[in-house]
Amino acid sequence: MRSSSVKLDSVSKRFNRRTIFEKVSASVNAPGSLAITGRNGSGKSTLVKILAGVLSATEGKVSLTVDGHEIPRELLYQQVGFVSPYLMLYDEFSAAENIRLLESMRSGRRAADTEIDSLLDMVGLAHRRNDRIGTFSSGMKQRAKYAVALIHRPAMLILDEPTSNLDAEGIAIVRGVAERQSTSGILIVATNDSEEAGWCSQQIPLGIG
Amino acid sequence: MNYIRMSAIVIITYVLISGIAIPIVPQPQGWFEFPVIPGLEEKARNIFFHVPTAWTTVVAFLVSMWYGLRYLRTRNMDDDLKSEASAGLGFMFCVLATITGALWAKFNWGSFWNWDPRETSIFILLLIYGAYFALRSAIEVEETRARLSAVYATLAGLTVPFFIFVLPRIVSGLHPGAKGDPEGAGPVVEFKMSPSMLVVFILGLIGFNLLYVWLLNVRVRTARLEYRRSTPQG
Amino acid sequence: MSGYVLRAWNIVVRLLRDNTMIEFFAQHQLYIVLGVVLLIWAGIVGYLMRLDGRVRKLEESGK
Amino acid sequence: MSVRAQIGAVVVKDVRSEVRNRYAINALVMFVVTAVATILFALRSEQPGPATLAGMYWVVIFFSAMSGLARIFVSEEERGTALTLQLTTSPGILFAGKLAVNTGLTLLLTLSVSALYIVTFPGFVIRSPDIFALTVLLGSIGFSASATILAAIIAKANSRGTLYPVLSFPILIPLLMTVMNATEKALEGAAFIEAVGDMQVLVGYCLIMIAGSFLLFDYVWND
Repeated sequence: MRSSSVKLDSVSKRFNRRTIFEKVSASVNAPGSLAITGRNGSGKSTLVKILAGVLSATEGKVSLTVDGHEIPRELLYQQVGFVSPYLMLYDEFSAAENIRLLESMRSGRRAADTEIDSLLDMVGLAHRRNDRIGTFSSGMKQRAKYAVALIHRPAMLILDEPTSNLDAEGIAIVRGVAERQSTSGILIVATNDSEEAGWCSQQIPLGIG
Repeated sequence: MNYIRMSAIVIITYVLISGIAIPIVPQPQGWFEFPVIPGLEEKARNIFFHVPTAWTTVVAFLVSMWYGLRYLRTRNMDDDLKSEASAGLGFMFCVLATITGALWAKFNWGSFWNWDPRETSIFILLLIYGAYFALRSAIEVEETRARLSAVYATLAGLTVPFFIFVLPRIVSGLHPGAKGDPEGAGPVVEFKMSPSMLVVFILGLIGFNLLYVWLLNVRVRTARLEYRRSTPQG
Repeated sequence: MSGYVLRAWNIVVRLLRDNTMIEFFAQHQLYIVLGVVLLIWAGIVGYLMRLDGRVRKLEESGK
Repeated sequence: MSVRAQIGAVVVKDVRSEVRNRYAINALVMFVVTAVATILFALRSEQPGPATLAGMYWVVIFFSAMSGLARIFVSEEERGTALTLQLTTSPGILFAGKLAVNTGLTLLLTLSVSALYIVTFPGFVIRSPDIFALTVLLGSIGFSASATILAAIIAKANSRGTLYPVLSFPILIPLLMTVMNATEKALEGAAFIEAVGDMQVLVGYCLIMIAGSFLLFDYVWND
């Protein structure tokens, strides 16, 4: 198991001169987990995007350290897995193709069939392996995103509204994924559901006041 | 700033008076008379106004690009305000330079527009400014607007060397026997002016650039006021 | 006051009657151009100074 | 080399996506056909000289490219997969891949326009194939270098369709003038030595634009 930690140092974000959130600080050491809670519009999605290195913070600093090395922002993608309802996969490719293409874009390596099959099996999509994502229901798309996010064994897994569009079986799968990640690496969950927030050992509320 | 303001007013007033009123005679006797440049005669007076405005256009563009690049580094919205203000002034000077140039070309070359290399480059500069503002108006989020317009200004700036070094050669290649009188432009372009003209010319360059600095200062200040006013309090 | 106006009027009338002024400007049309240009320039400078002052006032009231 | 494999993956993804969706190709083909047909109607039986032909050749390429090349980033932004890409690769790798795809597309475009011109215009005879080949190659590279980063800018703005040619034209003018000049020489049958100056300009343009876009792309792609 690799040692890793993520640190938020008084991070603020302003957007079009509107303050989304101000001076958020937190830190998680692996194995560990953090829930980011708050109402709609409190900036949960913005904060997780900053954690993933997709957005930059207006002030403050975010740092992910893996095995004692701080990961520069342009290489964060190799260490981060991300699942959210607004993340899109390529409709014209099948589930297996999406996983393989995105993984080879990420690391240049060709994912083995067995690897892809076991991931799809885990999220319950093995039978639709070669169907185009465009034909999937939104719940199935959400499941496929978990397979894409886990193929490179990320040091930090970020789940934004982890169970949206999912049925009971899907939620059980996600709970399993979250449990494994929080005992082997870093898990970040952004949610306004208290049960999902309860998966995590720490919570930071956003948008108080 | 007060010195800049006062010297801009004094210098430009001086350039206006001497540029227009100093008589052009075949045998100049001193600083108060200009020599006749063959092929230009009275039209030579345009040099004092056209060239400085064109020069200021380029300076304004470079300043805009410089502040754009600074924005990319600092992410300070004030740099973007400066970049935009400078681009706006550059556009104004560019229009002035185009009009003075076209008027002069009408009387010297026989038509308002000849696609001479210099006319082509100022036309492209106009296009760049136009595109810059079109891009700005098409982006709503101000951080994105600042970022992308800075990138665009820099990209446009990268093509400038091509216009300076390459265009004159290529365009004359595309337009063999282009209309016009290259002799007429020669002494101006190569700074082979008489000392009395050179003084007014250089003062013109300085004066118009000082005017630009003053205008930029006023524009940036109004832009800051506007920015502060529209910022939600608290 | 009215004495000055009258005297100035007389000078203008004499200049016009003797055609001295018209002759002068007929020979040196450039000075008319210069006058117009200077007038425009003065207008621009005046406008700019006023604008500058107003902006300064606004800046001070904002602090 | 991992980087080369990653860039390759971006190319494979885009090419395969293009084969399935035909976002760009269809628009490009139709545009080329319509543009050339319009020129033919306008000219009727007139036979234009090399300068006009060289100009019209690049005009068709410019406007067709403007209708198709922006898709490469606009489609990602419209489908919402831009975020997915941000989470899967670094900007440099993505830009290299997209640049390669656009260069391929532009080369395909210039080749098909050349073929169409050779067939339809009796005056369009390539008398100096060496000049022509190099012009088309360097022209396509320079073209797509500028077009790709501008496409990335456009993808983040509103009114994308009209903005793209407006933004590209001033930046592409030095390139357009040089390739038109060189193509004219190729049609007139000039010796290669006469076009060396043009080639130097083209190489310079390609180098500056590629280097510049690589440095600036980070700022376009990441917020």
